[in-house]
Amino acid sequence: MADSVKDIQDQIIEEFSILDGDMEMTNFYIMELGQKLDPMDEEKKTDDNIVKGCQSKVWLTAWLEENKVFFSADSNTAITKGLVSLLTRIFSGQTPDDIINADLYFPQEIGMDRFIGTQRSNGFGAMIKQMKLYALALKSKIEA
Amino acid sequence: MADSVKDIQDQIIEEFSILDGDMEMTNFYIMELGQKLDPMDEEKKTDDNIVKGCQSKVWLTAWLEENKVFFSADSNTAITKGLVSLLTRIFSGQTPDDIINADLYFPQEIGMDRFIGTQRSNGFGAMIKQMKLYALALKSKIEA
Amino acid sequence: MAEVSQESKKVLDIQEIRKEFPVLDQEVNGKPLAYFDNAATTQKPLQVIQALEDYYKGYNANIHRGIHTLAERATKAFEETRVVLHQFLNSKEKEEIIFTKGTTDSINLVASSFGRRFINEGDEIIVSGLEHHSNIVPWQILAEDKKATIKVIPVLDNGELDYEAFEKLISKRTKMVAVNHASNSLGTINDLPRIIKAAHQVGAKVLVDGAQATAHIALDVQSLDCDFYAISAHKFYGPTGAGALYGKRELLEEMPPYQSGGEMIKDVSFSGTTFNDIPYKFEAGTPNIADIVALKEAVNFVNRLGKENIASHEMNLLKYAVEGLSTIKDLKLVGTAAEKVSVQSFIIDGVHHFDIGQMLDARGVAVRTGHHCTQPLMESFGIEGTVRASFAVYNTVSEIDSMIEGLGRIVKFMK
Amino acid sequence: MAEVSQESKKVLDIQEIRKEFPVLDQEVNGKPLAYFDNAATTQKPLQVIQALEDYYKGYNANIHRGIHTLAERATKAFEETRVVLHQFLNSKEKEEIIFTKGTTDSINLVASSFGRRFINEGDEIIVSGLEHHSNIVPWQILAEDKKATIKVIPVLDNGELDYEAFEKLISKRTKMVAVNHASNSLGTINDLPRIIKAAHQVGAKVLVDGAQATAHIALDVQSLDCDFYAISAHKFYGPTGAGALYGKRELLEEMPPYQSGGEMIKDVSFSGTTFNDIPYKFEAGTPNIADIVALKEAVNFVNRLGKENIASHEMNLLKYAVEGLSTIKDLKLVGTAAEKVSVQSFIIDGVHHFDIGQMLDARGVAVRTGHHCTQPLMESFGIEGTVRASFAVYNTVSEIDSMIEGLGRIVKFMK
Ligand SMILES: Cc1ncc(COP(=O)(O)O)c(C=O)c1O
Ligand SMILES: Cc1ncc(COP(=O)(O)O)c(C=O)c1O
Repeated sequence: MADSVKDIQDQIIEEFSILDGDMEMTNFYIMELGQKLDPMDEEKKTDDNIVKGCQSKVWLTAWLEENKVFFSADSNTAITKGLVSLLTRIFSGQTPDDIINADLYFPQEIGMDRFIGTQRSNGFGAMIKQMKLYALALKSKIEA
Repeated sequence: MADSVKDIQDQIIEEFSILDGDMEMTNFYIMELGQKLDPMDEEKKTDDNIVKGCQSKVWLTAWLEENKVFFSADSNTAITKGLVSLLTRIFSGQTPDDIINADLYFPQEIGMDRFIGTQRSNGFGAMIKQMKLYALALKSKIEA
Repeated sequence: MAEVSQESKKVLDIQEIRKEFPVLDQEVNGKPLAYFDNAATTQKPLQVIQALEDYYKGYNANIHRGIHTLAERATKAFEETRVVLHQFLNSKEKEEIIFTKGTTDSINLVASSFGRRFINEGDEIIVSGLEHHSNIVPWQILAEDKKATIKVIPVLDNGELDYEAFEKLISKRTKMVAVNHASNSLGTINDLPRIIKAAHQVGAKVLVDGAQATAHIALDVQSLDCDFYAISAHKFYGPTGAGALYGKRELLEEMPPYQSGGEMIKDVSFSGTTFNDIPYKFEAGTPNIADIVALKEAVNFVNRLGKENIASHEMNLLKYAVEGLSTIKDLKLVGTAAEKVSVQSFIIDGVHHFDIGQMLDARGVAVRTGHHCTQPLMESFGIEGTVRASFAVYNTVSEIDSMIEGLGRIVKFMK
Repeated sequence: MAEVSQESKKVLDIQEIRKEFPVLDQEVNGKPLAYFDNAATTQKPLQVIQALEDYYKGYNANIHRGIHTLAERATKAFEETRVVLHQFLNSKEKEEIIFTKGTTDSINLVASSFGRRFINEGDEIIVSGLEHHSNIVPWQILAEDKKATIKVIPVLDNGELDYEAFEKLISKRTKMVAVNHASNSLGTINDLPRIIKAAHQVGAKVLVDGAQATAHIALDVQSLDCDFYAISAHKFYGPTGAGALYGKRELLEEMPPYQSGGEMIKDVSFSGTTFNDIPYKFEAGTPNIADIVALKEAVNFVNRLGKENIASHEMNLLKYAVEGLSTIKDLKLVGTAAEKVSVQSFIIDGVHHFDIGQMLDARGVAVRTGHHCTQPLMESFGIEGTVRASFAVYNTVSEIDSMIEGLGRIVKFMK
């Protein structure tokens, strides 16, 4: 069984804590994580799958496996790709309900919360919303 | 011979000095002076003779007598009428050049200078300008 | 985000409130200032002035497209005001709040953009005889452009609209009814529910000029069901140069852009340009960021005091003023509607309003004189202008006493 | 009225100047802020912030029609800024200065009002490939309305306009040429005398978008002989929400009003309305009084330092930055015109501009990234956007060092 949303967030916070709040290092680390993100099928990078509200582009898809939600994502910018990799790490393999109800506190802890407030310049908030919407849609699929 | 522009201004300043800068009294006194202004011929109160830039209306005409300029004026508001009566008192009977070159310092001394700065709301500045323009026009008449 | 008053009914401590307005603490012509020109513009509390200072000393940056920290802070603060106004007006969505320069700008936006899309030859636009020029001239220009016609709701002697006449004016040809919430010259509060219902029955839209209502009347655009609502920040304790337009989403979405340039576009190319979503479609160019940020504090100020409490203080002042004015010989009140905001116009037989204004100013009392940008209204009363005293939350009865005393002296002198 | 620098050539004491900008004295992400987003908006010196405070704490009132003391003081201060701008731009008359929200508002005013009166079917409007969306989209909308055509002056590889191509584009059909004085994305200073001369030879008018010039280039609209000049206060140390349009009197007088409402009318009645003289004809509604009052202090600030001295410091910074940037592997400068203001755009092969912006912000360096509202220009270079560093008088070489060091680290990491 996957770790809980809370557990994974706590792991992430722990990992980032050695960077001691240095934002430049934090960004480097996030980009590194992005480089390790599972590649997304090129044919999934359609306009339909672009998350709205991003300055940089994010493609995002989701599917069910044994009633758990899985995500695949990519971005044209390194930092956004790193951020989305954190989100897929947390959410992939969770139940729809766990995703829908997730309370994400890690952005604040790693100094990335400012990406959430201003949806227009950056898509972090939009990404989270889109993942929850996917979970909601997939949930109704299970229940149907 | 008429007193000079300077002399009359000094008389006015002297007269107002007993009001001790009390603006309410000053306004009352100005209105009183206005009530004593020589009446203007009704047929001279034409649109052509209205001074532009006034919130209250001022009619103003000028003519020559023995190469001296004389003014007749009226206004639909009491304070403006008082102000214009001060101006006609100073300027009527002066030579065109004395009017054109006149340096009016009395408004400042009697606390009425604020009417000069903002030409749009009140026509004090516009009145002075118009009187100087009349003097200029009449001067060219003399010289012609 | 918005400070909301906890106890809703309370008696305000006016002396304490006055301390929040440093401008009030001054002498004019050697007398304490009594500022009764609030319908023209209100004074600003410290928290508004402070917000400007904090912005410029702390995080000034151009918004929306910037990704650096200051730009994100500025964007956040700017968008917070949108949320606060959305709550203040109770719009359904925050995207229905468009930032403008003020009421005039908001009305021009609607006249131009709504007009372009929805007004055609032979259509009728109804305005009221109480309107400010800003809610007349844009419609006149539109009507001329489109060969449409302007109809005018007449005004009764007491300053109320003639609703029966209105209900005869309105027809299938009516496409827009543009009325103010409260009259700036007379204070009359219009019966918007009645107007809006009648308008909607024939499919007409309603624009409400809210310039004079925001500081005094609790607002709820959803329950009013108006289609547009226009406001100016400077009329309710906010800075000059900022205001807003509320519009129903479905209308705003169908309307073409008004101004164009940066920010209101999605993609620009010389082969074709696509526009952004609302509200941004209507917000071309760098907005008035600092003042819009500070506008939030104006709403917070009003909410902290509570509009009901503000209005109740102002109604006391109005009543007191009317009583005082009634003691002045030959003084005639102009505007005596049953429902009013705290505005009182008057004239004195045989004394020009300009002289009254000057004489009051000489004793520190600031009133407005003239036609108040409502020439057609003045004309319908057969007068050129009035003296207008308009009260805000920081005014006091002793200030009114000074005005009444001054008026007494003028009348005594003039007669 | 305007403070003018006495000695015209002097080396500025930048550390002293920085003290006038409290916003600069802060840490961002734990590092000292280096604000290089000046082409988006400059920071404001204390005297501008103080002017706002003085206005709101001292003499806030609505202007022009008010006759009480505060209204007269506010009107006087407001109109003083008109005189100061008239001197700053060297217009022939102060009435040729119209207050607007900013450059976008000014250009929309001209496109709408001049366009309405003077642009007809088949006419041509020339804009340059360097333009900001605010100087493109209003003309596109006008052209669509009037069945006119837009022609585009191409841009050379170094960011300069192709003047020979321009001289082929221009013809008797050309009615308007709209170009910026300096490009916000590339910094290119355009050869306005050449453009204006060619335009006037065929009877076309010229609108200059001066948004990026005001802070850097000495201005003289009379010797330029342009027909319109549009500026934003916030781009030259002034407040947001205020700007101006210069226009030649004879054109402004022939143009119909743009927005309508209070203040821009002479007389309003339902049988017909007459408009005020310029500049008031174009200033509908309560203006942004406080910010326009404070704008005077922005001009005073620039005049006190001396534009020549400011430009000379900025050119040193630009040169230093270009040298530093040239040491970064795979970095390509975008915009290398011979004559430039202190703006440098660049891209790094294989690194998205967004990531560069974020990484620089992480070390306190604020740059702008993206298309800078010049999508057609970006398209003509075959890129999506750039990183843009733009310098103001308060920037220093050590701030540039920090940017260069940050860029070096990014490249090292990414490659
Ligand atoms: C060249 C240029 N033109 C026009 C504008 C628009 O100015 P504003 O947003 O102040 O209206 C800008 C700034 O964004 C600019 O740099
Ligand atoms: C009723 C009314 N409508 C419109 C306006 C115009 O508002 P603004 O000048 O802020 O655009 C005013 C204020 O002058 C007003 O009182």
